[in-house]
Amino acid sequence: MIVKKMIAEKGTVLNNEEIAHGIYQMTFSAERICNEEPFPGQFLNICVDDSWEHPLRRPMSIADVNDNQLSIIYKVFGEGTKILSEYKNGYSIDLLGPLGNSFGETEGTTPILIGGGVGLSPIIWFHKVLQTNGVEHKIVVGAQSVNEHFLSHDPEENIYLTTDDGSVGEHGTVMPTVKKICDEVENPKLFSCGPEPMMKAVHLFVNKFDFPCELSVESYMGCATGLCQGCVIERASNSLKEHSYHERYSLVCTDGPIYQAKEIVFS
Amino acid sequence: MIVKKMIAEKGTVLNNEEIAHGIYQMTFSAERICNEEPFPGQFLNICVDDSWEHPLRRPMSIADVNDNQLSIIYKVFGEGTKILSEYKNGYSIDLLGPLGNSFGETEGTTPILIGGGVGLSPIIWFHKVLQTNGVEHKIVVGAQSVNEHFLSHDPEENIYLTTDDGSVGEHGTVMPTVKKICDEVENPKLFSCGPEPMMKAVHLFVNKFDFPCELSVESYMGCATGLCQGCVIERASNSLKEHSYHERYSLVCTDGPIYQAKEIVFS
Amino acid sequence: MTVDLSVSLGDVSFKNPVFVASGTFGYGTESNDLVDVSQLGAIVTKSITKHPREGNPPPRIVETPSGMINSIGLANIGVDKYIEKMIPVYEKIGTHVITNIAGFSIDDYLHVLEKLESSGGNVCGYEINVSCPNVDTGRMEFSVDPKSTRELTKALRSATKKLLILKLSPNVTDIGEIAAAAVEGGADALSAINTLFGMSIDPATRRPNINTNIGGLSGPSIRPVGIASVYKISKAVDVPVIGIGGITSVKDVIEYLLAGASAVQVGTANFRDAAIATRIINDLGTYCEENDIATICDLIGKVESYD
Amino acid sequence: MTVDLSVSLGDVSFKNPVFVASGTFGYGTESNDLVDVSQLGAIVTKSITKHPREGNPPPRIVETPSGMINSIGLANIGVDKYIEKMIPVYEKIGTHVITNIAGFSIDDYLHVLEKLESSGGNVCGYEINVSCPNVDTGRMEFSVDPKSTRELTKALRSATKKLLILKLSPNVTDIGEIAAAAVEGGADALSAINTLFGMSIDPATRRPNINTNIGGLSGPSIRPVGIASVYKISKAVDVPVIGIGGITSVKDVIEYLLAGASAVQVGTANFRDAAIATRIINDLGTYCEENDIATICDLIGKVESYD
Ligand SMILES: Cc1cc2nc3c(=O)[nH]c(=O)nc-3n(C[C@H](O)[C@H](O)[C@H](O)COP(=O)(O)OP(=O)(O)OC[C@H]3O[C@@H](n4cnc5c(N)ncnc54)[C@H](O)[C@@H]3O)c2cc1C
Ligand SMILES: Cc1cc2nc3c(=O)[nH]c(=O)nc-3n(C[C@H](O)[C@H](O)[C@H](O)COP(=O)(O)OP(=O)(O)OC[C@H]3O[C@@H](n4cnc5c(N)ncnc54)[C@H](O)[C@@H]3O)c2cc1C
Ligand SMILES: Cc1cc2nc3c(=O)[nH]c(=O)nc-3n(C[C@H](O)[C@H](O)[C@H](O)COP(=O)(O)O)c2cc1C
Ligand SMILES: Cc1cc2nc3c(=O)[nH]c(=O)nc-3n(C[C@H](O)[C@H](O)[C@H](O)COP(=O)(O)O)c2cc1C
Ligand code: FES
Ligand code: FES
Repeated sequence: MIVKKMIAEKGTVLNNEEIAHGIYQMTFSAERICNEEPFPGQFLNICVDDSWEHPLRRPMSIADVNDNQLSIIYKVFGEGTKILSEYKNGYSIDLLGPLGNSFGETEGTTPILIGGGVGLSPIIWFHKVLQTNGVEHKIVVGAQSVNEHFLSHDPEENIYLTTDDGSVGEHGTVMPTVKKICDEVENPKLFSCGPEPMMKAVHLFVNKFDFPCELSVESYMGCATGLCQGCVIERASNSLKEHSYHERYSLVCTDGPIYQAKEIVFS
Repeated sequence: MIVKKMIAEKGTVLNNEEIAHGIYQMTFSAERICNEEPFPGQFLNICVDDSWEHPLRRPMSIADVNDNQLSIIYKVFGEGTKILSEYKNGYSIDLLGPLGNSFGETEGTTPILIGGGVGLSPIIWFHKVLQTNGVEHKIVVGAQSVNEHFLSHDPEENIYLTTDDGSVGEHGTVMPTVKKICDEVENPKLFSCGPEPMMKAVHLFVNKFDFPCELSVESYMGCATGLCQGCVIERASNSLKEHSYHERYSLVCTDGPIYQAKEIVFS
Repeated sequence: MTVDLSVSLGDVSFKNPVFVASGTFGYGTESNDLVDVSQLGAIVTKSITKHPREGNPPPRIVETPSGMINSIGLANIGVDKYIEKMIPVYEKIGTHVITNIAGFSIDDYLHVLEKLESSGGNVCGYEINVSCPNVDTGRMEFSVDPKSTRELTKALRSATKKLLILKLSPNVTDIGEIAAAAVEGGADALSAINTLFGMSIDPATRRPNINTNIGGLSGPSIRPVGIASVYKISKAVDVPVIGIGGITSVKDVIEYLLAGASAVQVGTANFRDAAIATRIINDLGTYCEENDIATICDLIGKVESYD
Repeated sequence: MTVDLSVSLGDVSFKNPVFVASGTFGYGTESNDLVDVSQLGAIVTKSITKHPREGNPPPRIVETPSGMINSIGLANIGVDKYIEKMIPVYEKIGTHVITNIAGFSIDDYLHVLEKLESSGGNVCGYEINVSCPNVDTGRMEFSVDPKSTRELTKALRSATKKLLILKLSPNVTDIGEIAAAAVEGGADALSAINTLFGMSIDPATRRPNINTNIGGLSGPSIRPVGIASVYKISKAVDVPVIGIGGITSVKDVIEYLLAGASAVQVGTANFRDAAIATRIINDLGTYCEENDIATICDLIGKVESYD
């Protein structure tokens, strides 16, 4: 892994629109961050407000990079993302990035990308990168209902949607579709980012069948730069990493957010 | 004095522009507050922000009332007024008003209105009301330099400007002009609102010559509704008023902000 | 579903658990233009003292990040005028009024309480503000010393059968210990928290922003301290706790109830919006309906702590 | 005009009075991408303990109004690895490093301090985090008991001639008393404040937002408590005080200096912006120039209090 430099940069908002119910996509210019060549899985830490009412930045996965432009896809969750959703074009956005590690090796495998909800950004971007590089892969995207989807169900193009209520694509969670694909393809390797129940289901499944799998993990972050020790996740193994003061916990912001499924424990 | 009801109302911003260096005028509709027929000297208490970073509202004198529209003139001072200055047309503004008492009797006197800086609002509005009612009067307005003025020096129309640097109107503070006018007119009665040094000078002057004088006083306010007891000013006399728990201090928000000069002590 | 918002403290039943805090709602009638006070769970009055008090010189108030500092200095009309002017008004105010009492010696407090007892007025109970220097013991505050707190409570307990609430200060090493002392002394309930010590200075004038240099910090900034205090007190004692500190929304009320509060008081937020407590009461009903909570008691102390 | 920003604590001179606070800047090297740490007045390290500590389970952090709560649980690499890995790095870091030490008995603290003394490394002094339970005396924190504080300070004083700073907790009845005890024990300087107790609860899950239920509150919300504490301490003792709590701008630094601080530490604000302390240092120079302040000493304790 190449170590990329963290950059603090003021970007300029170029677009900020609701792309599905309560889900927004924002694009901004951020030349110096783009120069660090971010890769899918990496994230930004965004200061939502000049004021100190919300002292902490909000971590957001990068959803795309185009020349000097970055984009994120985010859900309006609480006060911080509400403020983000009100940014107008031309607004100066306070960014820190690229942060964290990124999705790894796909060679010799059939990548199966699994995403859902706010965890879609790295998955969709990774999907684009693999397409560009001509790597054959599948992508499975889950949601509660059609309102939250902003891709089309297109199994011919290897894009599978699922909905809890059956309003588009396959009825149910992503898991039945994932299992079916794993049965069909050679050397499946899973890459997943999504809500905790989805991640737990994927984790359980790959551990049972011993499939290689990379998970993009979320945790509450204080700094995203290794200063606060707030963002820990429990390790399964005892492989001490650089910024972790210990063997039991890993810092999601600097060691992660991408982990081999076997490395970590979901509590 | 007619007791007016306090109204909590969401107004709509109709205009918000810089009228002099760092000084803004904002106009908004606020039908229910206007129905209470505010009079010069009364003020609004404005919630600058939905968030609780600034828990307290900001008191602002009413600068004009037209049908269902109110306006204020304010200086960008700190964070709260900075936020106000960024309100766009159509924005919903959270108002409480009309609050406090108002300027009183002019009959049998020649009113001399003296204003400066952020204290101009009630003076200019009172000037308009007196004009409308055909009451002959003078108005003296002080500022540091021409940049802060938004009236024209027009002694023929009884409007006198003064500037500390002489860049427009009379050179110096308002006091020499005020003294000159007091020498010339019959039964002068002073009405003043402005920065503390101006008010102190007026206070000293009227006490010396025993001129009747009404001062509009500022103080740091917690609630502007008589709940917090935060906004006190020291009384000269011991005339106990309704909402004051005591004889020594008076609540500027409910007893004031207009006081007879003799009633109060400047510390 | 009809939700039962009522709660009991001692022998008194309140229509809902949302009160307004002492010193932040005057004597209860100042905001009649803006709010129907009869909807409130209760009104806690400004602290009443033996003699009228003019309070501290200005400046008395300054804003801080998500909070404010005050030093009003217990300005109030004194117990005699309070009985004469306010008690009759409370006959038809439509909700419970709790009289908050302050003093500088046990005798001070007793004097006020006894006058109120013999006034026969419509006061459902007393909240005792112990954040005052105790002149009998060399100016240390009642609130910081378990012994002073216990003795004061005992003295007041013997003088009334009405609801007796001790209001605790967070400026102590162990609030649980003070709470236990108040309960030993006979308190029916405890309320917490009063303001934290706080100070700010104007760099331009080099003057403190408050005439007493150090004043009392309140508002949303202190909410985490209030919640922690309620949690600690409710682990330390068995009487109901009234949660105070930084409440601005129904979410904050739920946090306090889960932490162990049986009722709450809204303070600083009244200065922005005198009707905020009544709106929170409405929101509380809606919240309970939406979350299938039949009675407020199903929330009190129901935090699922980590062990 | 050239402004003299330097300040002295004990025998050590610092290039400027703006340090970064323990636990909010790692070991000083994590943010090298973002900030030239050599510009800092000093770096105070994460608390170091006798043995490595893995810290508390997640969740460890939550935001609050203008603040945050944490319960990291003193996660650190332990003194041996600290001496091996970090001390050599500090040879060329370009500013002073103050090692913060935590422990659960006097022996714990002594062990760490003695190891550091004999390492011969480039550590200019020690800041002692006394907000830890004292296992010798039944788990009460060192910081809340004047006697524990005095004894601990005495023991450490006899083991080092270097700068010895005691870092005080605000969660006490009388911080002046604890300060006096630390000075009696031989402290060269005091720093204040560590975090306040704080708690918040997620209404949806009914779980505390922090694994230890109650955690430490920091950030702008606690600044008025920090300033009041520094003011009280500087009235109670004659050693320099380092002001901590909610600093985000040069204005905040001026307030702390006026209140009596000789230096300050920036904490939570580093999480938003690792370069914030260096920008404040620049702004401090500009402020002094614009206000004709020749040396920082002309600000220290210069508040014009009301009497
Ligand atoms: C590495 C990473 C990548 C992420 N990528 C995305 C993304 O691409 N799109 C997306 O919509 N969301 C993403 N999130 C989640 C996003 O950070 C939270 O939804 C957001 O911070 C909520 O902020 P809020 O102010 O709206 O909510 P709040 O009202 O502040 O809090 C709601 C919840 O959001 C979470 N949260 C709040 N602050 C933080 C914080 N500083 N760090 C982590 N979690 C926090 C907490 O779990 C909290 O309970 C990501 C999180 C991480 C850790
Ligand atoms: C009755 C009255 C009428 C006023 N009318 C006007 C007016 O017409 N135009 C105008 O420009 N200004 C007026 N002011 C002053 C105005 O309220 C302050 O300038 C404003 O509150 C500053 O807010 P801020 O957030 O910008 O400043 P901050 O950064 O918050 O504070 C700067 C200074 O403003 C003052 N201030 C802050 N909050 C309050 C508060 N809640 N109450 C009183 N003072 C406060 C304090 O003195 C403080 O030191 C009036 C004040 C009063 C009491
Ligand atoms: C301006 C002001 C005056 C107060 N006066 C009193 C008082 O007289 N007696 C009392 O017991 N508490 C008094 N308090 C404390 C409040 O009742 C409450 O305990 C505290 O403000 C915390 O709640 P909050 O954060 O909701 O304001 C006062 C608080 C403020 C802000
Ligand atoms: C995440 C975090 C970790 C901390 N860890 C330590 C620590 O290990 N040792 C210590 O003495 N103080 C620690 N502190 C306290 C800070 O050094 C500082 O005293 C406190 O946060 C107040 O300053 P602030 O408001 O600027 O953050 C920590 C604070 C935070 C927020
Ligand atoms: S978020 Fe601060 S160390 Fe990871
Ligand atoms: S501002 Fe609250 S009583 Fe006047």
